[in-house]
Amino acid sequence: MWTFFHKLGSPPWLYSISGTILRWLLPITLVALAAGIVWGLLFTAPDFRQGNSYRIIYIHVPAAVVALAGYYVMAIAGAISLIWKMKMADVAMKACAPIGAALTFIALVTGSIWGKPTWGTWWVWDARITSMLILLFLYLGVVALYEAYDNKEAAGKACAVLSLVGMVNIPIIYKSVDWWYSLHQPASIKFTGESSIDPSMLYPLLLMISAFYALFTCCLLMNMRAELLEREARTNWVQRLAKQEGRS
Amino acid sequence: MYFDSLGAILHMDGHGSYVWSAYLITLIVLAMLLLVPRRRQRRILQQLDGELRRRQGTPMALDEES
Amino acid sequence: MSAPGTLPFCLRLLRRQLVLAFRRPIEIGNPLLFFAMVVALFPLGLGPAPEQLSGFAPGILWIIALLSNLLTSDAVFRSDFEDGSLEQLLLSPQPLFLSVLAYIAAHWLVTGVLLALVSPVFALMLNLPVQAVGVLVASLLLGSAVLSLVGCIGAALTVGLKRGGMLISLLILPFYMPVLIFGSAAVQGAVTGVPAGPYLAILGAMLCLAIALAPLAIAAGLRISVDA
Amino acid sequence: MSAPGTLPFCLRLLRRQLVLAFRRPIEIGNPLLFFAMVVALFPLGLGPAPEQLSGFAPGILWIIALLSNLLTSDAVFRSDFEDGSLEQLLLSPQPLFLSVLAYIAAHWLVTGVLLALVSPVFALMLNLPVQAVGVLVASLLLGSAVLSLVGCIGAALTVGLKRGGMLISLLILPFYMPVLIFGSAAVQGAVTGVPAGPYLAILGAMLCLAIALAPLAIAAGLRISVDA
Amino acid sequence: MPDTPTAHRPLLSASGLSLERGGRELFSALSFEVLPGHLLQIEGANGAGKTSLIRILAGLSRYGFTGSVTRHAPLLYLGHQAGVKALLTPRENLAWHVGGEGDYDDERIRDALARVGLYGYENVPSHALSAGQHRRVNLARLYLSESPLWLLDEPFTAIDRSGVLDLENLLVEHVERGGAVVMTSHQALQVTYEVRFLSLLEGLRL
Amino acid sequence: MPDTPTAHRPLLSASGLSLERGGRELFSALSFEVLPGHLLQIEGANGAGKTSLIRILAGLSRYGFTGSVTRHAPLLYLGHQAGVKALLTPRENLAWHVGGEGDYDDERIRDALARVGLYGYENVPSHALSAGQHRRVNLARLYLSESPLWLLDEPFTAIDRSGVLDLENLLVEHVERGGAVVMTSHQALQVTYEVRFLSLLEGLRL
Ligand code: HEM
Ligand SMILES: Nc1ncnc2c1ncn2[C@@H]1O[C@H](COP(=O)(O)OP(=O)(O)OP(=O)(O)O)[C@@H](O)[C@H]1O
Ligand SMILES: Nc1ncnc2c1ncn2[C@@H]1O[C@H](COP(=O)(O)OP(=O)(O)OP(=O)(O)O)[C@@H](O)[C@H]1O
Ligand SMILES: [Mg+2]
Ligand SMILES: [Mg+2]
Repeated sequence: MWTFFHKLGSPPWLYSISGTILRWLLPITLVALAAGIVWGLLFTAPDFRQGNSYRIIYIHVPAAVVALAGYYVMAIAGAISLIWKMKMADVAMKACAPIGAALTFIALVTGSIWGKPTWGTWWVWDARITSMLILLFLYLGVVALYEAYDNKEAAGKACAVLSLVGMVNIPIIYKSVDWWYSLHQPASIKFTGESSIDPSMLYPLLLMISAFYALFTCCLLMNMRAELLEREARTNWVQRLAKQEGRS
Repeated sequence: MYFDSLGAILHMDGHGSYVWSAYLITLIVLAMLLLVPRRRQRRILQQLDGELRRRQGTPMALDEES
Repeated sequence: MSAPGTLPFCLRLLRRQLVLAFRRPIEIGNPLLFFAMVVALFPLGLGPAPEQLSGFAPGILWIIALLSNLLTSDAVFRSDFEDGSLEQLLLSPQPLFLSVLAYIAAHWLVTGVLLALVSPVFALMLNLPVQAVGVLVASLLLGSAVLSLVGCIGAALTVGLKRGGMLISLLILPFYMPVLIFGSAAVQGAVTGVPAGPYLAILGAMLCLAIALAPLAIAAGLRISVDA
Repeated sequence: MSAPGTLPFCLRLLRRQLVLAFRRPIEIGNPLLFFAMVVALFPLGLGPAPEQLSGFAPGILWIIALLSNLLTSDAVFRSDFEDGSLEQLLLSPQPLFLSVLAYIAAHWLVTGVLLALVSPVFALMLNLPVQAVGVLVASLLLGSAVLSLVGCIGAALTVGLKRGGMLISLLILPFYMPVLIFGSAAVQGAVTGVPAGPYLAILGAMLCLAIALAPLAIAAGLRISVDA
Repeated sequence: MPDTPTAHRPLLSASGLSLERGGRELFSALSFEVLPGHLLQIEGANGAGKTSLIRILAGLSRYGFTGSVTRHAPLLYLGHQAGVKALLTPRENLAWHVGGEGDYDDERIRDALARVGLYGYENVPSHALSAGQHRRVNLARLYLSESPLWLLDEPFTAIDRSGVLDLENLLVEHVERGGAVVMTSHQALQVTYEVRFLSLLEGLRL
Repeated sequence: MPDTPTAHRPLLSASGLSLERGGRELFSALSFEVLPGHLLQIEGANGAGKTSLIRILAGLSRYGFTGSVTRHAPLLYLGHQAGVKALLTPRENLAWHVGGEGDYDDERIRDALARVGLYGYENVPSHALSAGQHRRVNLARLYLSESPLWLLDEPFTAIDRSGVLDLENLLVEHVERGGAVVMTSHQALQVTYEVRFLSLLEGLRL
């Protein structure tokens, strides 16, 4: 157990093992993604109420689900980096933020495109949508804070503090937004299709959700690798790597 | 296959523009997510390699990794 | 002569911060002035129909309180950072957790409390029903303390940056939102006759959580900022 | 080598100010994100009902534009004052009237223009009718330039003050009000179908007046501030 | 103070300090001890890393360097920035100092201010002081402090000739009392006391 | 420049300058001329009024004193504050300088930076420079400027010994070319050129 953690803390080991993982995971992910998209777009029957526009669900829901999960990954990595002073956790945390922000963005954009045919408007201040928007702000805050620091080690620490504060706050934010919405209840708009999901729609959806999780992992590893190289640019192993691969 | 023609696939009973634009945007963002770290990694290695070659005349100060 | 006790030291810090604030009336006046002006802007911008305004008064007043907190929290540590006092604070033998609380308390007194005390005037200007004024003041007092605590986290994390001004808003606005929701809901409730106790209790709970955790984050943030 | 022409010098100043604002690419996003967050505050404070929000959208957007101008205009000359650059500007052989315009232009580009360009997105989020979006952008472009000019007068007069600048802010604020009134009226008009041309013309006239007079006041203010 | 430092117990010890900044190695494998009675001047050109080193010694920099520093006594650090609030008077600046080392009564503060040549300026707002007077407010802390270890980064900046003389005497007094001083300066110290030098380009000399 | 100053036309003349600050008379009835070739050092203890005088000479202070100052040539003023933007690089700081005296091409700026010892630091953000390097960015303007009259307020602050030597040589070169320098410093100039002194407590000494 301890040796595993010890190895996790070692950049060259992490770099090589993540390379191996990526070599397998990335193709699988891309195939699953392609299969899920084709299945969802072409081979399922349309929803009886929303027609074909519901096909957006196959990207909207996975993006939203993974984006939410991503924040917890980020915050836990931040906690590890602060409490156990593990440098690699820092790197992982930093790598999460842009991916999470991109997925949140996808959920928001696809949601609002979906909203136009369904609700007749691009945007409503619904509880779930509003909290998704706030999640985007949280992610972008981490990205912006990281970029603002020159000293990347300090940047990592600062972002870890921020994401920890965020982890404490996210449930509060979610509960309060939920409650805010139910307080005002503009009854004119309701989410449709909540529980009425049909198995023929469910399977491709589950496939897409898994594919998005895998995609998140791949992007995370790739971002971490780039970050590692940048931080460790002065060390032997990176310079050796640069001599081998930099020339291509 | 649910649809029977390419036109039907594109049209999707009037919702085609919404569905396709949503998928297009998603794919663009996902592609960027995958390509940006790749390019960054390659750029770092190339820069470092260039730096090393520039310094070749001078003795290199390589510290030992722990 | 020995190192001063922690409590006297914190009181001294508090006094220092208050004197600094009051030596610069513009900084004291700014939140108030800002408040007054923005209250005046809303009728101008939204159209002056009184019954609509009074319906929105709780929200408007709370949004303004939040913004004025946002504007001033950036400056809490900045001048101390720039003139080197912050380094001295970090090197001092006193517990940083508590000295940081003194800074926050000063900020709260100068923005939140002051605003809460003058808010009845503005509430009347926006036709807020009289029975809601008490709840307004109470919710502002509690809520602005949370805002100050959270705002100072952002200030501590960004004080070492050359361009902190906008960034701090991005970091802390999401955390301000729950306070805004419950604060304005409390006042809204008081307008419509719902008891405001539960809302105030939630604000109080947030305050306790923030008092326990925020100084830790602030102390960590200050150490990082001075180092970078 | 001779002194540079005035136009190249002003362009260089403009570039300097823009680089200072956006040193890193990510910083361009910060003001935008800030606007987005403040826009989100309003539904949270006022309630999410779409038809009410759309009625207030012109006012809300204009108030946000005004606030963001107000908050940022204080900083236009401050860092230059503190690090001694302002003294150098006053001693330079270039006409102060025009160099000051470069500062204002940079401020306008970074706050007003940026906000105007992204305002359609926020307008949609607040359910502003599509036909009013064009007028919204035009009125924000014109109006925010006036706001920047007026705001910089206040900044110039207060930049050197260690204490007691409140009176001057009080003097400046009333000048913001007409802009707000005509700006939000133009958008409100477009929503209800009234032609917006006359409102925009009035804003344009204000802009001409401000361009002619404000730099004079700013130049004088800067000289006084550096002297004190 | 409970533990008065004895002559052989170091007040500060650094071992194996190395720092790289902006791709340049500023110093490496620097090990030294500061004993009571030491007056150590860190030498080096602009950008040699004096400030960086002194901040590491003070504990203000915690990342980015290798090696370890142990501090065995309370320290007083005066940096490049004066740490004087322009809106407060010199008296208030000292009485409410955020350093929180001591409870000074008014008498002692007045005395310290008089000794740095600010007699009569106790209640003038600090922004109405000249550049040298401004820095002297901060130097007054040296007359108040009871920390045995002083870390001073260019204390002579903006100080006139007689001020430099006074300060040199104070430093000698302090080290003779059993304290220690680590300082940087671009001027040579004119004192009749053994000054040790740490030259940043050549490693430890003496 | 259209009007090159001849040896007998003063670049700057002050007559009957008096200044009182904080109830204390700093100087009174001070009259002098600065001719081409003059190297004038203003002397005085901290708080004597050197900065106040030099700001009056530069035209930055316009109220609160009596007497008159006439400037007959473009001047370059470097004050206590470095006037260097932390967010810009040294090269940008010089290229986009708000002083707007000249159109310097990149070549000249690089050269000036190299001469103040900042070779290789042209594109580092200025906040990552050491205190002395930060001030040197500003001093690079002396190598670029063509103004005959230089007003320098403590230009040696934070500069190391070799930097002070370079700067002294530059000043002498400048006055030998027919320029003039009015400066303050707490250090004595080590130059082989006639330095004139203006001592603020005793009125004009040659
Ligand atoms: C900007 C707009 C939108 C955003 C930000 C958004 C956000 C979300 C989020 C975060 C989830 C995942 C919730 C969870 O896993 O707990 C979700 C699920 C879902 N959304 Fe959206 N949504 C938006 C618009 C829409 C629209 C217009 C529709 C359809 C009319 C829609 C239909 C759904 C459905 C059916 C689910 C899955 C059901 C469930 O898991 O409860 N969304 N959305
Ligand atoms: N924040 C920073 N980021 C990167 N490099 C830095 C930073 N601060 C300083 N440096 C570099 O570290 C080196 C040492 O700086 P330091 O301030 O320690 O020098 P110093 O010896 O105190 O010089 P001076 O005599 O000018 O005060 C300089 O070359 C500087 O460019
Ligand atoms: N803004 C001000 N208001 C009132 N008095 C001031 C102000 N600025 C400076 N003084 C006073 O004027 C006197 C001269 O200040 P000045 O800055 O000219 O001194 P200096 O000779 O440059 O000193 P130093 O060597 O410390 O730079 C000082 O006694 C100071 O207290
Ligand atoms: Mg230094
Ligand atoms: Mg001076």
